[in-house]
Amino acid sequence: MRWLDRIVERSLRDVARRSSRRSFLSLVGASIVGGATLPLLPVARASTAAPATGERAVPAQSTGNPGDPGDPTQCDYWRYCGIDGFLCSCCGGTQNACPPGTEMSPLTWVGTCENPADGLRYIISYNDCCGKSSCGRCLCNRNEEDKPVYRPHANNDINWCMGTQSHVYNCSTAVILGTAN
Amino acid sequence: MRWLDRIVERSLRDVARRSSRRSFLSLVGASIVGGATLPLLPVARASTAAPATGERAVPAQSTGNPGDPGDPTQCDYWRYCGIDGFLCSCCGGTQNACPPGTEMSPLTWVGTCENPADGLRYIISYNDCCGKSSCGRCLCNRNEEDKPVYRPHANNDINWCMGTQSHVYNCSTAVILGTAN
Amino acid sequence: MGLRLLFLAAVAIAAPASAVLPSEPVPNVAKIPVPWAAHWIVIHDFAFGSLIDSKFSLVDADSRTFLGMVSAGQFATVNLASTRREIYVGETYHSRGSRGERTDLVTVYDMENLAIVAEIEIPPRRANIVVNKSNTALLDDETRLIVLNFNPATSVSVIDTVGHKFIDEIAIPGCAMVYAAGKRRFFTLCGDGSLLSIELDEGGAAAARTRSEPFIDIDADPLSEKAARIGGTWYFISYAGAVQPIDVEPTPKPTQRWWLANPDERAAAWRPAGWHWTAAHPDGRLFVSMAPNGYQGSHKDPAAEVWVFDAQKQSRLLRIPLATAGLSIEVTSDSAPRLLVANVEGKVDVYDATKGELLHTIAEVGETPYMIHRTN
Amino acid sequence: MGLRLLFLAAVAIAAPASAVLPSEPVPNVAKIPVPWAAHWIVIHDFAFGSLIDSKFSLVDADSRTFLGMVSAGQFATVNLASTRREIYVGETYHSRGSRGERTDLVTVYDMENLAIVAEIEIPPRRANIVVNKSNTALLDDETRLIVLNFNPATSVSVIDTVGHKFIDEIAIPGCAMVYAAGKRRFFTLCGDGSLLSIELDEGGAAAARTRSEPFIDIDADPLSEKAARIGGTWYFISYAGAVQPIDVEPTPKPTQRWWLANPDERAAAWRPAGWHWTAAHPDGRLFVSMAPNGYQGSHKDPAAEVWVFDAQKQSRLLRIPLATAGLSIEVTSDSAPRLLVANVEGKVDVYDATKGELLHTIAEVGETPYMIHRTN
Repeated sequence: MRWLDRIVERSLRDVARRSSRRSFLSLVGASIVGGATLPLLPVARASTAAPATGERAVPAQSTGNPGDPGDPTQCDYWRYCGIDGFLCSCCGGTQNACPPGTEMSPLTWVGTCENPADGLRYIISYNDCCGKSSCGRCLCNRNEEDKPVYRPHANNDINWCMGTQSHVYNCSTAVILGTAN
Repeated sequence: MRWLDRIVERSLRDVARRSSRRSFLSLVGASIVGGATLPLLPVARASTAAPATGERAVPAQSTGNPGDPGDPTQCDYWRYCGIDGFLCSCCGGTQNACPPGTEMSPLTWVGTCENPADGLRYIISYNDCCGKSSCGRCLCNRNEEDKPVYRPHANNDINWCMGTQSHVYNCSTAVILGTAN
Repeated sequence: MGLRLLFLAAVAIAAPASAVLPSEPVPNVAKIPVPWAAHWIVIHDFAFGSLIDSKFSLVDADSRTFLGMVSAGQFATVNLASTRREIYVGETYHSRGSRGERTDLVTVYDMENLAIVAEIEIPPRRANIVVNKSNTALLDDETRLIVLNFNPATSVSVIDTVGHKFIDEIAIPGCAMVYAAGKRRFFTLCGDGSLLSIELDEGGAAAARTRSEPFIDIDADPLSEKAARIGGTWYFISYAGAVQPIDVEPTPKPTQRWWLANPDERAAAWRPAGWHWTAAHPDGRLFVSMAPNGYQGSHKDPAAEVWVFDAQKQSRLLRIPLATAGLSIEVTSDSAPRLLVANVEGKVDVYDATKGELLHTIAEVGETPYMIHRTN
Repeated sequence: MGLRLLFLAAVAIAAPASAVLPSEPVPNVAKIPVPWAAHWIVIHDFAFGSLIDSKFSLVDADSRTFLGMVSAGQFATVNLASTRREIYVGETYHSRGSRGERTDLVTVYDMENLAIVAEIEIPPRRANIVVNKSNTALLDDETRLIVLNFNPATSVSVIDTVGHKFIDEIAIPGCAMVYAAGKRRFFTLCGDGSLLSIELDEGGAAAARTRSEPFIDIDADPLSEKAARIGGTWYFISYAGAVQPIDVEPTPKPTQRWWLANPDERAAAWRPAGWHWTAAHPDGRLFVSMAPNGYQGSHKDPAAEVWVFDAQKQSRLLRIPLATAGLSIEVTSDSAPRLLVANVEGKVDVYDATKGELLHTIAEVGETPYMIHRTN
């Protein structure tokens, strides 16, 4: 499953939270996150989690293999060229494992992505993980080679939680099936 | 049902939306809502919906009765002194009517609030509206006279969607039962 | 035992004086004036952060008043009847939230109360696809609703919207998405680039199938499934910005293509962009959301402008620069139409569709309001 | 028919060379190392914007790594066993999301997989109250779980956590909230300001009830139900900042009160503040979140500081100014404890509980993460 928002979107629920009393706002005013419009790059975004320390919202990961470079919690990780959904790497799984207690869908959509380490194109299977509700972390959408739904195996709008006990979507993985000629 | 947050809180789901591609950010950068920390008063908040026009996020309402002053979409409306939840006035109902298609709970919590127009204290029944999921608009929490759950009729942490077909909470009203001596 | 009686007994209640506000009746549930006004819209909150709890909100695009909402299950759809005051919501539930038995429904709501009139159980394989208007099709006399199934074999469920019952399931192997094309006809697009047209008999079974020649080069430049219809013609837009009309009579068939952008604009890679990137007014205006600097894979990027065309003359009438980048667009069908843009901030901008001016913004309409439906 | 086989057939797959990344196994589901580490915490997302879809997330408060999650129904509760690798989630579902048949459950998860071990149906009247640790009580040998019911008559459901079955329902008229007070004993607070202690027999039925004299002046200065326990003593805090210890042996009874704040601080209206405003370390440290300038109704305002006390000596050890105002607090139980603060931005700040230093912040842990539970 992919998502249409390539960029950051605002949850309206933020706006829903209000107060009529001012007494406490003086205290917490400096730390309230606002609804103002701001330019925002992913890099800037990552640093907003804890202004005091400048740390990223989600801690970095590595595959540990120089041949598989990049950070699987980041949308620009090479395998995610056709992904759409919450990255399982941020949800208790990894780039190729579902989070504990979810079920990996046996049906998937498939893309090919180029590994910058070896310049090869790999066949990537985007297996959805199912049976718990939306993970909500690290939403990522990239549409390279994405086709309309009437070519379903090349489309990322579909909830691939099928053939699983529950059809509720939790997050998405990016599993290497092999290299593509 | 009331809520603990007297102040604005940040939905983490905002943070979940990211992008790895920068090509579009230059276009939408100026309008993306960010995760930076900002001081924010309710007044300021209301004006963030459309910076171009300065309009409030939710349009103002009036009871039309000078004896019942204030704006029922605002948390500082006098009847809401003990409310906790989404204001039905913002959800398709009014200060004393549930939104279409919901069911008003026959069981309630009750508070007394002073009407600034006549200086009288009124008995207010905070009837929850039930059967549709969270309205999500105009969250308001005020805890005047709020007592712990073991005095339930004076507590606002309880989901009062009881005695209704569905026990799912949508929003809260503030109905006048009479004046208190 | 209602605690309320107890409370009342414990608090003395004064008799209302003349200036005193009277006690108010309970229960009290609001109704919605019918028929709905021309600028009332339904905003679909996909709720991607809690997919099992989506919603549709009815909002007055003039006053920005929130009129009511309908809760729905995951990957829901909505169709609004114009000849009957009913709404049809397609939805999928599991009996225990994220687990348990799956139930698929077309739930019928009345427009005056947004209350449930009927829950029609359908085969538990309705397509669970991110908000897409072509997941369902209300046929032209509004007595049949077609619901796409995908598991991943494809079929459709045919629903009798008058009798409020499921009629039949029809296989459409290799094809997906559904488009109304008559009182008893719809078509679907197929993986080989053709379309399949299906005529229903009076009962609802498939009486005839007509398959076109392939006319879509899916590899080179596919047609987005997010189309809009004006009268007897559907307008599909390719990723590169070609318009492919499909006339529905006597049998759906593609006609001559034309380009949205002129050669200079195409050189600047102005392409359709956004999620649902088309809208159409019955007077013949076609609206397409666009962005420059397109690239392979940019087709779901937010849009910078909405371009307005005379679909018959294939000429552009207006370019509307968006105040906030857009995801999905819709236009009301009246003579003073409003252009609605679900924007990247999760709000809905309301424009004068003729002048292109931003009028105001509707906020607090869900977590991820990805789609807008006009109601008239 | 799985489409994947089809896809594979359509794309040539090269044999892996030495430097080529190997194909990876499917299905592949992660496990969680057991026993859980001392600084792993469970964060409860109340999900107020989609109440029917709440969740509990397991996060390493040192590395900030998200280890897994459990979805839950509305107004859920969680209890973690220390002697058994199980989690008990209390939850309420309707069969069709916001409507349909109500089912109440205690769902048992194992700690290694966060997978369901058992779903225990309980009477469909469990208390639907905003996140509150005293909605349930795991008794001291962890073989019985007490779940508060509220409809609005109050009772408790007794669950056998070893046999994974519902045992009995016990009425507690006029009382609410539950606190473990022994292997087979719990107490509850009553609307007249007393407490009711209930002893269970081996089967789970109520064998004895002991009612105290009223000791809470609910009108003047109620005790918050959000308490913390150190050994054999529960510490309740009044809205004005008085500490009311309750010793559980031999039968729960209130002992001498003391004040959190000195007279000067009380003059500045330093009072407890936040949602769950207490936490306790087994070494005797009591943590209370505080704010100045209190007023009638300020008791749920966010907190500005956390004050740390030696509960035995009734003396303050430390004041921790919060980097971001706090809602709920928790402390880990190890010898290098972390103080966790669910803050007003919807994040969780991790402090050194002894030094009071902010270490880092955990983000993206749900829409409204209102409560934190330690796991050891």
